[in-house]
Amino acid sequence: MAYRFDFTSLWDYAPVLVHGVATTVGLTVAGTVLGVGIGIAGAAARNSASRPLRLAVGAYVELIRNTPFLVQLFFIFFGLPSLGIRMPEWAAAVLAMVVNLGAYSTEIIRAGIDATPKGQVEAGASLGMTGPQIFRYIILGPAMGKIWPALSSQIVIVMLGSSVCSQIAAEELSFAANFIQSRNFRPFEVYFAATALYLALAVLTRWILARLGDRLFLKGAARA
Amino acid sequence: MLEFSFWDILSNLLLAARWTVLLSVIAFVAGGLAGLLVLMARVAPVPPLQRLAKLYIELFQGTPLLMQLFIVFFALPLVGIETSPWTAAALALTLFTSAYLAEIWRGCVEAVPKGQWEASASLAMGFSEQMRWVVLPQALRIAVPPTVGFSVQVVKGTAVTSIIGFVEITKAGTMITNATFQPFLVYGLVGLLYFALCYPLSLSAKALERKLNVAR
Amino acid sequence: MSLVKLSGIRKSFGSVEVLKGVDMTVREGEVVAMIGRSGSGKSTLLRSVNGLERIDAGVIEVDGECVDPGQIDLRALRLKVGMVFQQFNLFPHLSAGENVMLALKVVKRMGKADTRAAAEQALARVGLGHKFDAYPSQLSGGQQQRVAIARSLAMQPKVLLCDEITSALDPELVNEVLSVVRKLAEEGMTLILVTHEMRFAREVCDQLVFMHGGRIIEQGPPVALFDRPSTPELAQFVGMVEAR
Amino acid sequence: MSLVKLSGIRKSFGSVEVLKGVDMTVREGEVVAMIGRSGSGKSTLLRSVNGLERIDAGVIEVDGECVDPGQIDLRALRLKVGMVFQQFNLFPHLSAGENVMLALKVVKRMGKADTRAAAEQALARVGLGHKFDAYPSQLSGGQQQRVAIARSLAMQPKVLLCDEITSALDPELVNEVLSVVRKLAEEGMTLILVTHEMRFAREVCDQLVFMHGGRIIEQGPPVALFDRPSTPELAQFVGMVEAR
Amino acid sequence: NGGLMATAHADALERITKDKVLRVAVPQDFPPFGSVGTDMKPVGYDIDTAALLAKEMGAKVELVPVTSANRVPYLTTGKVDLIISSLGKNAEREKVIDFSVAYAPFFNGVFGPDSVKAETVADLDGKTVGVTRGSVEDIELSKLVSDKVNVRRYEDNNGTISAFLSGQVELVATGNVVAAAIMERKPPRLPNLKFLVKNSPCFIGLGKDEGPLLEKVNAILTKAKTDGSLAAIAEKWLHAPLPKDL
Ligand SMILES: Nc1ncnc2c1ncn2[C@@H]1O[C@H](COP(=O)(O)OP(=O)(O)OP(=O)(O)O)[C@@H](O)[C@H]1O
Ligand SMILES: Nc1ncnc2c1ncn2[C@@H]1O[C@H](COP(=O)(O)OP(=O)(O)OP(=O)(O)O)[C@@H](O)[C@H]1O
Ligand SMILES: [Mg+2]
Ligand SMILES: [Mg+2]
Repeated sequence: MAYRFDFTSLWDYAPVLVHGVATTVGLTVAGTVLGVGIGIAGAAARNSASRPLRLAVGAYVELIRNTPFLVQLFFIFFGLPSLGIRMPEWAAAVLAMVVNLGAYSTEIIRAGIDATPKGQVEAGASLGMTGPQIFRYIILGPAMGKIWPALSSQIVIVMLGSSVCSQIAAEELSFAANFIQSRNFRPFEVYFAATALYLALAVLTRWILARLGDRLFLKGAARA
Repeated sequence: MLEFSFWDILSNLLLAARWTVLLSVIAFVAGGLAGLLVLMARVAPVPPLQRLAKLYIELFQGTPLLMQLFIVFFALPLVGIETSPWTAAALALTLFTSAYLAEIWRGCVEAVPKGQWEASASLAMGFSEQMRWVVLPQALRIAVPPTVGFSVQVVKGTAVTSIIGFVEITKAGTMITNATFQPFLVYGLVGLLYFALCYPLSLSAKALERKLNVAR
Repeated sequence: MSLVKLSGIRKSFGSVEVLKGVDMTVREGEVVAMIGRSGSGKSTLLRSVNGLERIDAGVIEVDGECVDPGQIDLRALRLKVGMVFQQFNLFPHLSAGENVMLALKVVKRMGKADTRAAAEQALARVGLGHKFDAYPSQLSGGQQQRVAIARSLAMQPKVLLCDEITSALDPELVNEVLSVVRKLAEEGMTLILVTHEMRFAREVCDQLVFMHGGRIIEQGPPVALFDRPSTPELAQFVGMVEAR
Repeated sequence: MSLVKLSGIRKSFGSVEVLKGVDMTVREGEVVAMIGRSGSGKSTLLRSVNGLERIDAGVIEVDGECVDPGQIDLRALRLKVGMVFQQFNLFPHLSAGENVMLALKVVKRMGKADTRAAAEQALARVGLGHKFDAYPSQLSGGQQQRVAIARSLAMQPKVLLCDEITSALDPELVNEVLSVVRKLAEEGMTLILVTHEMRFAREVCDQLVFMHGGRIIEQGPPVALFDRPSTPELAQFVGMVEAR
Repeated sequence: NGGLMATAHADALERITKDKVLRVAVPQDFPPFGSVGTDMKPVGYDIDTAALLAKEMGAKVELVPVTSANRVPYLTTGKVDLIISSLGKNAEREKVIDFSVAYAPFFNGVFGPDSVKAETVADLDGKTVGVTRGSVEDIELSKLVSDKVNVRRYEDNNGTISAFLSGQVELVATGNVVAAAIMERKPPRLPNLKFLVKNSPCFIGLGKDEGPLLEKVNAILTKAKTDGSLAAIAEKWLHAPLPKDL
């Protein structure tokens, strides 16, 4: 073969890759925590009594789900400054991920909530609990348990999607790969290594989320 | 110096949208065909094939489309396989699409009751005959809504091909931004264009799903 | 002294009027059984009493707390009225003890120790003191229904509503629930029950209410009503039930 | 002349041995009923005979076609053995006629006209000649089961296996299916039936096979077996069934 | 397969003469070297240079728009014959590709609005500077600045310039002529020169071991320098004569 593979040249750049992995993990964790938070709030809002609120959240969900993440990212990072809203690239990356995951998880969590038996809500109401209390203590837990696998897949998709944040100079894993490639001109080795790292991250993320789901939501329900 | 009017911006984006559409169609068709093959391997009663298909799905669902693109575009040529932005974009999107579609369709195949497999087996049908005549026709019906729904992901996925220089809507957007200094307007328009492409697909996926639920 | 007073309760679903002006009074400590054909409005009436159905007209008064169709906040009413459902409706992600404690904690805002003590006491009252940490999925139907009763009791309601609480149970489990209800009746709890267990109604109730077509058309002591129904509808209903 | 010959059939699911060495012979034209308690292995045995379950040991021989555990291609066996299921398992996206024609077309590769003629004839044989174009969802359970029988018959199997084919039917529909089976028996079809219809078994079968714990522990003419069971297990089973 | 590639590489000139097509990697986000017009076609100094070379070789030019970060892989993976993309020379690049003689002047500098004060490299401490990943500016700036400087590296010049214009970075490191070209378009934030970093003229990049092609390209460039055709391109796009020492 004409091309000689040389993975050793990657060693010099190991710290760059490590930094990239750490940033990707950081972005994902922040994006997930806040994004799922938005999802829960969004799902609650879609079930609320206020029609304008329901419509607004519905529009947000549809708008985000029907436009590419990359464009959302560009809009936030390059477009928003025209309105005087300026933020560092990591913040823009996190914001884009939160906004994106928020829309998807709103939809996913809402499906879980719709699957809650009406009797559960009535039992809560008859004990004198308020709407928000019923949502918080009765509906949410079992609903999250039901949709956790779907939500986990979405989180992995968002983690992988964060690779395009390199485009606004957020120094995550694919930024690291591009950076190294622009210095050692060994694209095959670099992208191969980065892809393997992403795969490992995806497997790890899935594993952690599955454990977390068992921990948080497996109470009672799974013992049925 | 040259001046972009609003109409120049919009018309250039619309012209670029042709490539987005074309690339989506190619990715969807080729990805669908490849996905069908992966699906066959995934459900065939041949364990090594199943494992291979599973690995394929894991691999392409577990790595970013962007990295797949980079590898296809910059790495494959090093081992002697030439790729233009066109072929790279089409190939990477096909791999990506086929992995997801195979997995979506597997769910649909598994939703076909086991009795259908047994009845057709007892009529001496082989695996491919069972698939072709008994299982796929039934799986197809329930597969339509999620498949249409996934087409939205394909359209959006094409945006990433802008990064290897494929001039579709997003790339045209960055180029125009650079010539006009109006990122808010341009990326806003870019977003709206994608929305115009994707939202009808989303809506029809939902409508199809409702129809299917009623029919059940 | 009347604890529950319903006057002129009306309720429609769409264009169908399900409750056509119901008046009813329940005194403190009284046990009332509601009977009637399927669709006669029993559940709807019961659900109205703790606000699960919004009434279109009339007034509900429980222990001095008045509710009319305009009312938005039904909390005060619900604190006075407990409800037990046919389908138990236990919270599946919480253990028996947590099911009982939840409302004490978030509605009554009781302290941790008090909550625990109250829940243990309530579970003991239904004979399930030892099942504090069991999840609903680990309990039989009869046990689940008893936890549901304990959950309501712990809130110390003035009156407890029970809507066919044994209908979803296997026959051999019915008695363990009925005996808990019997005990509550003996202890002086005010109870309004919808039931198809006629023998039980006859033995335990002070008053029987017969609903028909959205109205109460007969009421009085069970023995009198069963033995000498004054309307052909009740006569037919009694005959039907006894023929089973 | 023996048409079906099973020798030393063994089958385990995980660590549980469900068939513990079964030998059985069925002559051409014979009608055999298999009876036995739930879980005794009747279905598993029947399913093994056309390769739906892979056996762990033993040999299945049907009309000269031998199958042992190593066999991969079961097509030849399945062409000789038809099967009718408790749940009918008609193909819902095909009409009755298409259900019958499918395997003729794709497995036997018969011509269009022949396929159609054979399917019409098979449907006529089960009394459903007029339902050629009806979809399964438009047919009653009894009709669906008769289409399933026709579907198997059209392939001209040497032997037809029926696993509790009336168990999923409403009582009033059972007879229409049984009378089709009776007719097949009279026409000389070789049949192996798993059934709980003891009266039917007694009337129609040449041989009765009693399975217990994964073994055949009694077999012989139905009258002899029913009236003079030689094992306590069969005696108990017969008693149990008749007490129903 | 390896043999196939080897011949494809070694005889790029032969292939060009045979197919009569010269494939050139050019910028489309780097005025005045290459940018797009309202018809989205690249125009600029590099594009004109490519046309000039193609004409001299008797071939048709095929323009391939690239970014700073990926132009070298385009060449090393055989997607183009030449890089004419304001490419600066440095040791790292010389390991993987060859360079022609210089064909355009280029001064790297740091640019920014008047409101931001920066007269020397030291003044950059604590400031954010945008630069295009893998460009000469990136490599040179990375060598010069301390850890206190926040260098943001963008995938392409589009990103870098957008980041500067939208205020996401305070300063931008780029070519003097690039800054001038941006200023000409009257942007919202003006990239005034703060200081120059390096004189780094542009070279044409070629694949390794393409001796015949290199000779040909050098010959054409040398001729163009003397006969004034390159000077005309410089006048047209840089509004300045070609430096004598190029
Ligand atoms: N949410 C609802 N929407 C529309 N109609 C309803 C609703 N709930 C009850 N109904 C109707 O109101 C009528 C009275 O119902 P209700 O459940 O009160 O009867 P019931 O006496 O409790 O009968 P059962 O003994 O079957 O429980 C019925 O005709 C029922 O169909
Ligand atoms: N796929 C399977 N996996 C594990 N165990 C199985 C499987 N199929 C059957 N069994 C077990 O094998 C034993 C025999 O089952 P089989 O269905 O053959 O009994 P049967 O005599 O047909 O009973 P029935 O009258 O209930 O249909 C049972 O204990 C059953 O639980
Ligand atoms: Mg009711
Ligand atoms: Mg069975």
